[in-house]
Amino acid sequence: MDQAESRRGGRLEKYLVAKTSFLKLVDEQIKEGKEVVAPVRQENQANFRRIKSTAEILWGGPQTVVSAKSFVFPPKEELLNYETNDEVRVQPRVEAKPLILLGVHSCDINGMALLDKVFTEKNLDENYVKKRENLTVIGVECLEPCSPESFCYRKDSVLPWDGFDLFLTDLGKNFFVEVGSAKGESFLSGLGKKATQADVDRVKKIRRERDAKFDEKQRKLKPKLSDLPVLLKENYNSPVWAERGARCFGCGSCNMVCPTCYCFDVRDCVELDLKHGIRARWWDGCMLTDFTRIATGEIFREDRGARLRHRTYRKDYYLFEKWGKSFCTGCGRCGKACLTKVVDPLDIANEIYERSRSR
Amino acid sequence: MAKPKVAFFDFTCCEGCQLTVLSLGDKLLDLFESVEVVNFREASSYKGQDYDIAFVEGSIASSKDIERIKEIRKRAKVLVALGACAHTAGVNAIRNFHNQQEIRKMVYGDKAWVFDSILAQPIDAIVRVDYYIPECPIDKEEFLRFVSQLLNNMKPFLPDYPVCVECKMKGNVCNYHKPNPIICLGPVTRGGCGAICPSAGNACEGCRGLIPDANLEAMEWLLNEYGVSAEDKFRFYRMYNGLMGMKK
Amino acid sequence: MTIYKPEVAVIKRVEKLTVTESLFDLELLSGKPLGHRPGQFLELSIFGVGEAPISISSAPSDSPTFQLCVRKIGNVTTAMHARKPGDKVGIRGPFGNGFDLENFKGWDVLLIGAGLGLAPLRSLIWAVLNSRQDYGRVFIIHGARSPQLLLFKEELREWENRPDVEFYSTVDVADESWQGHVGVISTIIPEVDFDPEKTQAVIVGPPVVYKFLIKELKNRGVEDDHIWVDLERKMKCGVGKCGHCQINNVYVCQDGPVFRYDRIKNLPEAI
Amino acid sequence: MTGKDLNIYVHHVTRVEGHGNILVDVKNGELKEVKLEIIESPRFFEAMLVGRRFPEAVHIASRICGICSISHTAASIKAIEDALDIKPTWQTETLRKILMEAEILDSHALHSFFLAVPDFFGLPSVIPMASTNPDVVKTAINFKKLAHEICDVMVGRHTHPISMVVDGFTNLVTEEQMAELLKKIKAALKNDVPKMLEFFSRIKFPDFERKANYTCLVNPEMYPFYDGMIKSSEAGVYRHRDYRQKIVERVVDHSTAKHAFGPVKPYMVGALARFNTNYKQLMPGAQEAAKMLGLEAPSYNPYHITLAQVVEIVHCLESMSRLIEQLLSRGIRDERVERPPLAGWSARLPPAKKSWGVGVVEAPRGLLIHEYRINGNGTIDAANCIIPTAQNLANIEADMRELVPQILDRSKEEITQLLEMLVRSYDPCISCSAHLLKVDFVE
Ligand SMILES: Cc1cc2nc3c(=O)[nH]c(=O)nc-3n(C[C@H](O)[C@H](O)[C@H](O)COP(=O)(O)OP(=O)(O)OC[C@H]3O[C@@H](n4cnc5c(N)ncnc54)[C@H](O)[C@@H]3O)c2cc1C
Ligand code: SF4
Ligand code: SF4
Ligand code: SF4
Repeated sequence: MDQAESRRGGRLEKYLVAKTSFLKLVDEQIKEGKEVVAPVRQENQANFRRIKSTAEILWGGPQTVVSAKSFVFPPKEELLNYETNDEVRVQPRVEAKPLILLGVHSCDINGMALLDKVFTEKNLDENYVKKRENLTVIGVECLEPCSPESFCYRKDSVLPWDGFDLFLTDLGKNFFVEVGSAKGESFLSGLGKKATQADVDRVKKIRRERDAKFDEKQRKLKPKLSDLPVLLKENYNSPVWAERGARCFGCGSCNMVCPTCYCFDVRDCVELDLKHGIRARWWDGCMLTDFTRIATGEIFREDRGARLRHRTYRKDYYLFEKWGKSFCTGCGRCGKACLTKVVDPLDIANEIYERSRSR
Repeated sequence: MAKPKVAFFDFTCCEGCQLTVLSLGDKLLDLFESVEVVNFREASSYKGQDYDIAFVEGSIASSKDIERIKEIRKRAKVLVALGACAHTAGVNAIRNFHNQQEIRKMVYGDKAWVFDSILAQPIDAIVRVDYYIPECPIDKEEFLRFVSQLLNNMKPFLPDYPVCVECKMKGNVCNYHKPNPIICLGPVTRGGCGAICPSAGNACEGCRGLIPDANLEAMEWLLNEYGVSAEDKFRFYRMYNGLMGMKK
Repeated sequence: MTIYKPEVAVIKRVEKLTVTESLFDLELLSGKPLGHRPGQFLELSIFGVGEAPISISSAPSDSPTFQLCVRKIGNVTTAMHARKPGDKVGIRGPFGNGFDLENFKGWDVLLIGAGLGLAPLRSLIWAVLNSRQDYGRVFIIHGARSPQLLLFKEELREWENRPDVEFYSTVDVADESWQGHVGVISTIIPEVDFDPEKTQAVIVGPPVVYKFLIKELKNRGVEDDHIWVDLERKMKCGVGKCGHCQINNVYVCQDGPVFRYDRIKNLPEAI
Repeated sequence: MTGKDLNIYVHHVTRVEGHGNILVDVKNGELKEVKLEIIESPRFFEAMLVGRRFPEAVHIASRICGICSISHTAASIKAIEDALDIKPTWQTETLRKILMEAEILDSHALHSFFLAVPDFFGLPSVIPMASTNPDVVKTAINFKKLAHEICDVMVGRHTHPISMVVDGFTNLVTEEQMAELLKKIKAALKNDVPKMLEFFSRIKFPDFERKANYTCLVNPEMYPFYDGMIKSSEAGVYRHRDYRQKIVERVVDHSTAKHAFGPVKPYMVGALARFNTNYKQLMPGAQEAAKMLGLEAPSYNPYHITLAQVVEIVHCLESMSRLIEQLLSRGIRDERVERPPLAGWSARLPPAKKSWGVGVVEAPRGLLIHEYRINGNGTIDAANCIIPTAQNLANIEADMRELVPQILDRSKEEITQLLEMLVRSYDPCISCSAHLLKVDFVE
C-alpha cells in the first residue's frame, strides 16, 4: 500500500463509508445498467460473475477458481477480423467496455499490477490496455486466509501494491476505503467522511493482528523472499525438477488459473467461404507440450521437469529479477489446481531450500 | 476452383456424428455451398462413387466392413475418421473385453452363428486415415473449422492439450475438488470439446482419446490418491479408450 | 492501430529457388520503405491461415522492395507458396534486433550460413558487400544438404568469383555435378584460412549446427565475444508478449534473434 | 396380372438411419417372399451394459442411437430408478418431459422434411431443395436449431445428453434460460408452424390402407412421451413391468435386429400409433393442424406416419410452452444440494432397492423399453432393450405383403419407389434396432 502511495507522489485519500450506503451505491449503479462483476459462490468454490445485486457477492473465501485476469486478458480474444475479396480489408479488434470489478483480493490486484508492466512495456498491447482502462477495480482486504493453499502473506501480497481504484477494509458497520485513483474517487461520489487518524490507527492495528494470524496460519516460506531468484538460479540442475516433472500431467491447469500467467497462442479462424475470418488469441501455457513445438517438429522444452522449472523460474527468478517483484502473488490457485501436487511454488522453494542446505 | 466432392459413410455406430452434420443449422447451407455432397446415405439417395474427401463414421465390426472400408480408401483422396467410433472404436470397444461367443449368445440365443461379427476396431486398424475428428459425437464448431481449414489447404488444427485447459478457461470447479469428487479423465484426454462434460457437471469420460504424451503414471497416482479400485479404473479407462486399460 | 494489425504488402515477383524454397519480392501497399536492419524478421500473415516469423533476406538498400525466402513446411508457408505476383499478404515488423554493423566495421568477417540460414545471412552479406571498404577480409561459408538444395545459386557464384570475398561451400551429400567440398558444414572450418584474432564470426543455421560450429571456431581460437548467432524459436506475436520464444530469461524476438555468443552461452536452453 | 415375375432388391435403403435392404420376390404373379433385411453389424449393447455401474450405463445406453439419444437416456434412467425405487421430483420429471418433446421436434423435423419430402419432389435428397425451396429448408432448419438449442442449454448437448442423470440433473438450467427458450418456442409456433402446415397440406400421399395393431403409451394427464401405461390393440392396457408377457421378440434369419410381436401379431408403434390412440389429448393447435392436413384419427394409411409427425411437431411446441410456463410459475429450484443426482464414479446406491427395473418411454419412432437387473454394487447384471424400429419391422413386412399385390401392375421402378417410401415413412432407425433397408426385386 505504501508503495502505491509513494508512486503517486502523495497520500491517498482515505474514507470511512457505511457499508449499507456503499452497497446501495453499487446496486444503484447496477440498476442504471452498469456491468458489475464480483466473486459469487460456485458449488464449493467461487468464480467471478456478472451480478444483479450486491447480495450475491461472496466476500472472503473460498478463492475463485480462475483469477480476475480474465477481464483484462480473456481466455479467447479476437485481435482482428478480415475480408479477402479483391481487396484485403483488415480491421483490428479492440473490445473494451466499462466494467466494475468488485471484491477483488489483493493477490489478483497485484497480479493485474504485474500484467500492467508486461503489457505496456515497449510494445504496448492495446487489447489489454483498453480493457484495463475501462475497469474500475474495487478490492477488498482479506482478513482471513481464503484457502489452505494460499500463501500471499509470504509473497508480500496481502495488500495491493498498486493497481486498484478503491480498496475496502471491513470494519464491521463501515468500510475503510482507500482511494487509488481519480476514477475511484469519483466512483465514491462523495460518500462517507474522511478517515480520522483514529480510524487509520484502528486499521493499522487490524492489519497487525491480521499479519500475525496469517503468519501463523499460512504455510511458511523457508528461504527469504528476496533470496528466491538466487536460490532458484543455483538449483537449475536440482533433482526436484525431474522428480516433480515425472508426476506432472502437463495439463496447464496451473497456467490457466494463475493471475500472472499471460502466454498466449494466436490462430486464424476462417468461414467456409474462405473469405471472412478472424484472428484471435487464446490462453496458452508453458506447461503444455506444444508450447515450443516448431514446424519441423522440434520441441525446445520437451520434458515436463524442464517446463516446470521454466514456469517456476518465470515467477520467482526471471521476472522477479527484471521487475523487482515476484510474479507469484501467492494466491495458491495453481497448488490447488494441480491434481498431482507438483506445482505449488512455495512447496518447490522450500524443497529446494531444504535440499540445498542438506547438501 | 471446382468444389471438392465429399462423401459420408457409416459403419457400426449410432450415426450421431452424421446427424450432427445435418444439425449444423444455417451452416449446413454454407456447407452445401462450399462442397459438393455426392454420397450421404443418411440424407440422400444419390450414391456417387467419385469423391475427394470421405468422412467415415463408425467402427469396423464385421468382415464385410473390412472390404467396404478398403474400397472407400481406394477411391478417396482424403479419408477422415469422423467421431469416436471411427477414431478409437468408441464405446463399441467395450464388447472386446467380453467373451465374444457369450455375448452373441446373450443377445441372439441359438441363432448367434448367423451374424458376421468381429472385434470392434477403429478405422485406422484397417486402412490409413488422413485426419481425425474425435469426440462422441463430433463437435459442430470443430467440424466446420476442419472443413474450412481443409478447403484452405491447411493441416487442420487438432489440439494436443488436455481437456483441463478448456475446463479451466470455463472456470469450472474441478471434478476432483467437489464435495463428492468425480473421477475425471480430463488430464489425459485430448481437449477441443470445450470441456463440455465437466461444464455440464459430469466426468470427462475420455471420448476424444488420449493426448499424444498422456502421463498415465500420473493418472495412476491420482486415482490411487482417491482410492479408486483397479476394477473401477479399468471400467473407466475402457469407456472410450479400450486400449488404454490394456496397457497396464 | 494495434501491434497485432498487419500492414498490407503486395507480392511483386516470385522466384523458385529449390523444390521447397521460393524467394518473394514484396512492397508495402503504402509504398513506404520497410526500414529494416540485416538480420531482422517479419511476421508474415496469410489471412485465414495465420502468421509466421520470416527473416528479411534482402539488404536494406533494396528498399522499398524487400525479399523473403520461404521454405514450404507448414500452413502459412504452404499458403505463401500458393501466392502469385499481385497477391496481397500481411506484414508486421520488422522485429528483433538484427545485426549492428558497427560491431563488424574494421574487422575481418566470417559469415557462415547453413541451409536456410543463408536467407537471413544474405541480408548481412549484401550489407557488408555494399560498403566493402568498411571491413577487412570477408569470408562466406555456405553449406547445404545436397547440391539441389543450394539457395541463391547465382549469387553464390557471384560471391565465389569476387576477388574481395573468400568463398567456401560444402554439401553433406554430393552428386556428379558437385566438384567442391563434401561434408557437414563444421568440417570446413579447419580449412578456412582466417585470423581468429581479427575476426568476427556470424553463424546462421538450423538449431543442430550451432554446437558443432561454435566448437570448431573455438578450436581455432575465436573468442566467445567475437561469435554471433541468429537463433530460431517458436513465435506467436513477435513483440515480446506471447512467451513462446523464451530461452531461459531472454526473448528471441526482443533480445535476439541475433545474440553475441558470450551473452547466451550460460543459458542452458540456448544452444 | 397373371404370370408376372418380379425381383426387387434395394441395397442400403437411403435416407433412413442405419443399413437395411428390401427384398421382394414374385413368381408367376404370386408373392413368394417379402423381406426387410437388417444388415447392420450387431452392436451388442445389451452385453456392453453388463458389468457397468448404473451411472455409466446411462451414458452407454445413450450411444445406441444418435437421433433418439435423449429417449434412450430417459428409458435407461427410468429403468434404473424403477430398480432402485427412486421417485424423481416434479421438477426433474417436468424437465425430462420438455427434453423428450425437444427430441421429438428435432427427429420429426429431420424425418418429415429432410428424409421423407424429397420423394414427393422426385429428388434424391433435400440438398437441391436448398435452392429450389429455400423457405421449406429454412423452416426445417429453424425447428432443428430450436430443438438443439433447448437441449444444449438444458443438458449440454442434443446428441448424447450430458447432465441428464439418475434422480436429477448435474447441471441445472436457470429461469432466465428457460424464459429465453420459451420466447423462441412461441416464435416458432407463430412463424414456422404455418409455413410447415401450408407446405405439407399440399403434398399428396399414396393411398394404401392396412389396419394395424397400434401400440403406445397412454396417460390420463397428457399426450404422453415420457410416462404412462402401455396400450396395445391386441393386448389391451398393461403396466410397463409386464411387457415381457405382452411383447415377444424373435430372432429372424434375415435381420440383425430382432422382430417383435405383441404378443402374437405384428404391431405398429410411433407417431401414427400415438396419434390414432391419443388424438383427443393433442394440444388444440395440433388438433387444428391435423384438420388442416386432412388427417383424421384413426388413419390406417402407414404413409400418414409423416403427417402424424408434422402434427406432433406442433403438439410438442405447444406442450413445451405449457410445461415451461408451469415450471416458471413454480420457479426452478436447485435441488442438487438436498438431493444430489446419482452421477459419476462416486454415486452410491441408495439403501432401498429392487433388483430389477423397467423404463418405458415414447421415442420419436415409438415405444422404447429398457430393462436392467442391478446387483448390490450398483452394477448391471443383465439388460434387455426393445427398440421401436424392431417392433415395427414385422409390421412393415406385413404392410409390404399387402401392398405388393395391389400395385403389381405398375412398373418395377414405381413399385420399388412405393416400397422404399413405405419403409422410409416408418422412419426406421436401424442403428437402434441394430441398423437398415434394401429393396431387391427378383424377376
Ligand atoms: C526469427 C525467425 C526467422 C525465421 N526466418 C525464416 C525464413 O526466413 N524463412 C523460412 O522459411 N522460415 C523462417 N523461419 C521459420 C518459420 O517461421 C517457420 O517455418 C514457420 O513459422 C512455419 O509456419 P507454418 O505456418 O508454415 O507452419 P505451422 O507448423 O503450420 O506453424 C504453426 C505456427 O507455429 C509457429 N512456428 C512453427 N514453426 C516455427 C519455427 N520454426 N519458428 C518459429 N515459429 C514457428 C508459427 O507461429 C506458426 O504460425 C524463421 C523463424 C524464426 C523464429
Ligand atoms: S504461481 Fe500459483 S500461487 Fe503464484 S500467483 Fe500463480 S497461481 Fe497463484
Ligand atoms: S504442474 Fe500440475 S497443474 Fe501444472 S501442468 Fe503439471 S499437473 Fe498440470
Ligand atoms: S474437471 Fe476434469 S477436465 Fe476439468 S480440470 Fe478437473 S480433471 Fe481437468
